[in-house]
Amino acid sequence: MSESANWKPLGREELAARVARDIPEGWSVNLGIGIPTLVGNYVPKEREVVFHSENGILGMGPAPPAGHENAWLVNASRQHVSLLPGGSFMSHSDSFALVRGGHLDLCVLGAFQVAENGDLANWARSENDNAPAIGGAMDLAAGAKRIWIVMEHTTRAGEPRLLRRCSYPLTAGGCVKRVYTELAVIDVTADGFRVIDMVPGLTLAALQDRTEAPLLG
Amino acid sequence: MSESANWKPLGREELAARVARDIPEGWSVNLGIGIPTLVGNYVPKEREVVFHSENGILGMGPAPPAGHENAWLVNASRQHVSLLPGGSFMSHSDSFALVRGGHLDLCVLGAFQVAENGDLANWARSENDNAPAIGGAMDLAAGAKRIWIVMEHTTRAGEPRLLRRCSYPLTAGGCVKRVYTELAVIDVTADGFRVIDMVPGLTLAALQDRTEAPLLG
Amino acid sequence: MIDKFVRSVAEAMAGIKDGATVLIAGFAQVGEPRALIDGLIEQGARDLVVVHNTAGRGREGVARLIGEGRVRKIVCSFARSRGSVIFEEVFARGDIELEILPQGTLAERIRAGAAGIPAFYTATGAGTKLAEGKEARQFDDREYILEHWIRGDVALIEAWRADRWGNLIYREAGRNFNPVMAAAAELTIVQTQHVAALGELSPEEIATPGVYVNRVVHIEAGDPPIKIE
Amino acid sequence: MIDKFVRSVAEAMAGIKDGATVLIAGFAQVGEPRALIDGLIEQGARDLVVVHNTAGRGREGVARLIGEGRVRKIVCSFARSRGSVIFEEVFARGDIELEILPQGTLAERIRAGAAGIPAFYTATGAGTKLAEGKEARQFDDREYILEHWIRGDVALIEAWRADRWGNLIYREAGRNFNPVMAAAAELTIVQTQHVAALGELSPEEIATPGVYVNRVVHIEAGDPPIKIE
Repeated sequence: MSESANWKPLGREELAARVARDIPEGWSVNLGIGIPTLVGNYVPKEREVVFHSENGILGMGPAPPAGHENAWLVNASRQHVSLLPGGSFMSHSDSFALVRGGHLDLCVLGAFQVAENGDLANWARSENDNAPAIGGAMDLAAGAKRIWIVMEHTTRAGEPRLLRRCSYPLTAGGCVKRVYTELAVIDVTADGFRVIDMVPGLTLAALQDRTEAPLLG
Repeated sequence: MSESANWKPLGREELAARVARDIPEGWSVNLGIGIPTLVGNYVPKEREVVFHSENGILGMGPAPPAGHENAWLVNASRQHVSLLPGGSFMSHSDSFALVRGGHLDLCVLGAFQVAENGDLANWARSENDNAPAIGGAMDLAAGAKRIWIVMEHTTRAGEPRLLRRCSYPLTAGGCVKRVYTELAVIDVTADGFRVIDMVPGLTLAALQDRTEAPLLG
Repeated sequence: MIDKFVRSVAEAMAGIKDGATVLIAGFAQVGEPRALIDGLIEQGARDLVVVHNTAGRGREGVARLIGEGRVRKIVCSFARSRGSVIFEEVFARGDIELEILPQGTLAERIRAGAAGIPAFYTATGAGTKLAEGKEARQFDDREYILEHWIRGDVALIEAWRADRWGNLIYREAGRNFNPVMAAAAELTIVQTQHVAALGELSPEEIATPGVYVNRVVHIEAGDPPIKIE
Repeated sequence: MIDKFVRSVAEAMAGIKDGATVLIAGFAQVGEPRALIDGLIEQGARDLVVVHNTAGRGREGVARLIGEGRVRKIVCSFARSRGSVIFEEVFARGDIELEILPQGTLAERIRAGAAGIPAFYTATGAGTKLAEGKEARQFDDREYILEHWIRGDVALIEAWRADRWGNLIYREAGRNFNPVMAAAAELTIVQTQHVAALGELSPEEIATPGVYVNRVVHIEAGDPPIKIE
């Protein structure tokens, strides 16, 4: 993409840091697999956020250094984590009651596609996946107070992921409140996608070129 | 009743002891208000029975001596109790999940009426009670694996309580497995009431006189 | 820094609106947030829907709230009972609505509210007078009735120990309705007997994680009365 | 005297029938009752319906049970994933049925089984491909789908500490599916890392009361592997 000379997309770590900036103190937050998991590293230690893992952990802390893992303490992405003072354990049923009852302030997930009405597709790239791995994504998408998506703005082939309607099977309808990509931060509003931040040098027109659904400035 | 010269009805304490005799070691048991509560006193200490109280206690022990009550330890009948080694606490929702999920081996309740099909009426003596106290009776009646009833064989006026059909509002249908009265122990079977024990000297005919539904010997 | 402690009951009760649904925990005065109930009376909200195991006993607590004419509707499992004198008076005058539920259905409906389940089927009450007007349905040849969730605008909770994140531990039979009500309200207010430092409560033993708690006030209420009303 | 301890895994697994529904706890190998799974393979029951979070990873545990052709149907939230090699082979041959569920729906359906709730409504999955064939219903303008309980004939559980009544305490993230599965089966079998004397476990901390437990076997399994399969 030739016009990319004028602007620089965020890297994975920068993107995670950008999301972290927007999480206020005191929120209960679940982080999905991939870039979302990195978000926790960029919330400053003094800003207390209660991280939740579906397998029954509240108050997760950072990954321990290699060689100092606690074998009994893994998160839902099967990574070793730590527990902060104030953290607690619960069963899977209590953990998902928390998720499904609307007690998470935020869940940050990856996605394949997001539609302008907030529909989310992040579990299957085809109707024909007959043995998928869904995990907790549908519970989180339907249950958390807010879903923020972190994803690349387009596919590797350059196809847009911010769409009028998702073409992949849905995870949940109308759940996405905000999308963070390497190019922009976009809110899902009653009127559709609204751009609230872009990387320096990027124009709304250039962003629209990479987006199927119309963007409000 | 003139023929009572030939036999002697059980007293409250004897009746409680009679019920206790039939409770095997290892059962989880909930005891209702009144005579049922006394049953616990007659299970020998070496025969371990796990007593449950709806307000979230498993492994209840006997009432403490006066002056040694634990203010934080009351049962569902609002009496002070003790906790045995191996006892535990749970919330009301977990406690009733245990009841309603069929995890009590036995619940012993009082009753106004029992029908030959096992229907139980123990919460209201009239259709017109517009502000009743139901408590946990319906949950216990519908949820426990077995309901045993302890009650007087007839009303004070001499009206039978073991009926073809209950005339009072039901607590639950078809739940009663056995009835203990001051005169007899009667199982509820597919064929109706079957007498399995009587006080010495009592005849089946005399018992039938005090019972509306037919009794099998 | 997350700090859910407030300095007074008045501060804890701020903002409760007329018409609110208020879940009030406690059983036989054990684990009952008496200081918060008094605070609610002081605070002044009216036209309340109160969810509590009883319709009040004696003249204090929920009974007093009802007696002061502040409760439009009571949802409970024990209405008329020895000691429910104030409720009886108000009910006889037609000044309070009553919804009577089996105790387990009451607990499970609140749990459903906490867990995002708008309705569920239960065998409790099926085929009885309490099933009237409720949808019935057979599963595997047994009859069940449909019950709906209960969610509170406010929950009033008594804990034994609390830390600044709002993590709670209860004491013995003081647990009762507290954890399930704490999880089912928009605004969960706690009175705690003791204050713990963050990290002091065992992560395995915390019965209500702070995520469910909004405000905590330290009230050394002492033991419940041995002579139960 | 109540004593739920048995002396061997073989004794613990006695009587499991062909066709049984077996709930197997554990998440990412933590809190997974590996010795009992091996015992089930040894025991020989066939035609099983296995309820577990995944369809197995690597070549051990649930994967091995599937590989040996003992599982007629797997109910899980993760089927195809990195490491699900054995499931893939068997599934490609058409030799195993699959029911895929969102993880929270899986947990809640088991909790419903434990709590005597034959069916409940949930928003999870509503309007998606997983709602196909399921009853949908609106409550307060939102769409929900009806989900049914899951009850096990057998549950396989790993605990950190157990006493002779079968009271259990778990360790950290080893709790996961263990308490809910332990409560939802006819025959609940536990392997415990440690044995506690009766009364030694805190009554406030017991996560699974012994009422739910039938048999306990002492297996010092040690820590889960740090390198996760």
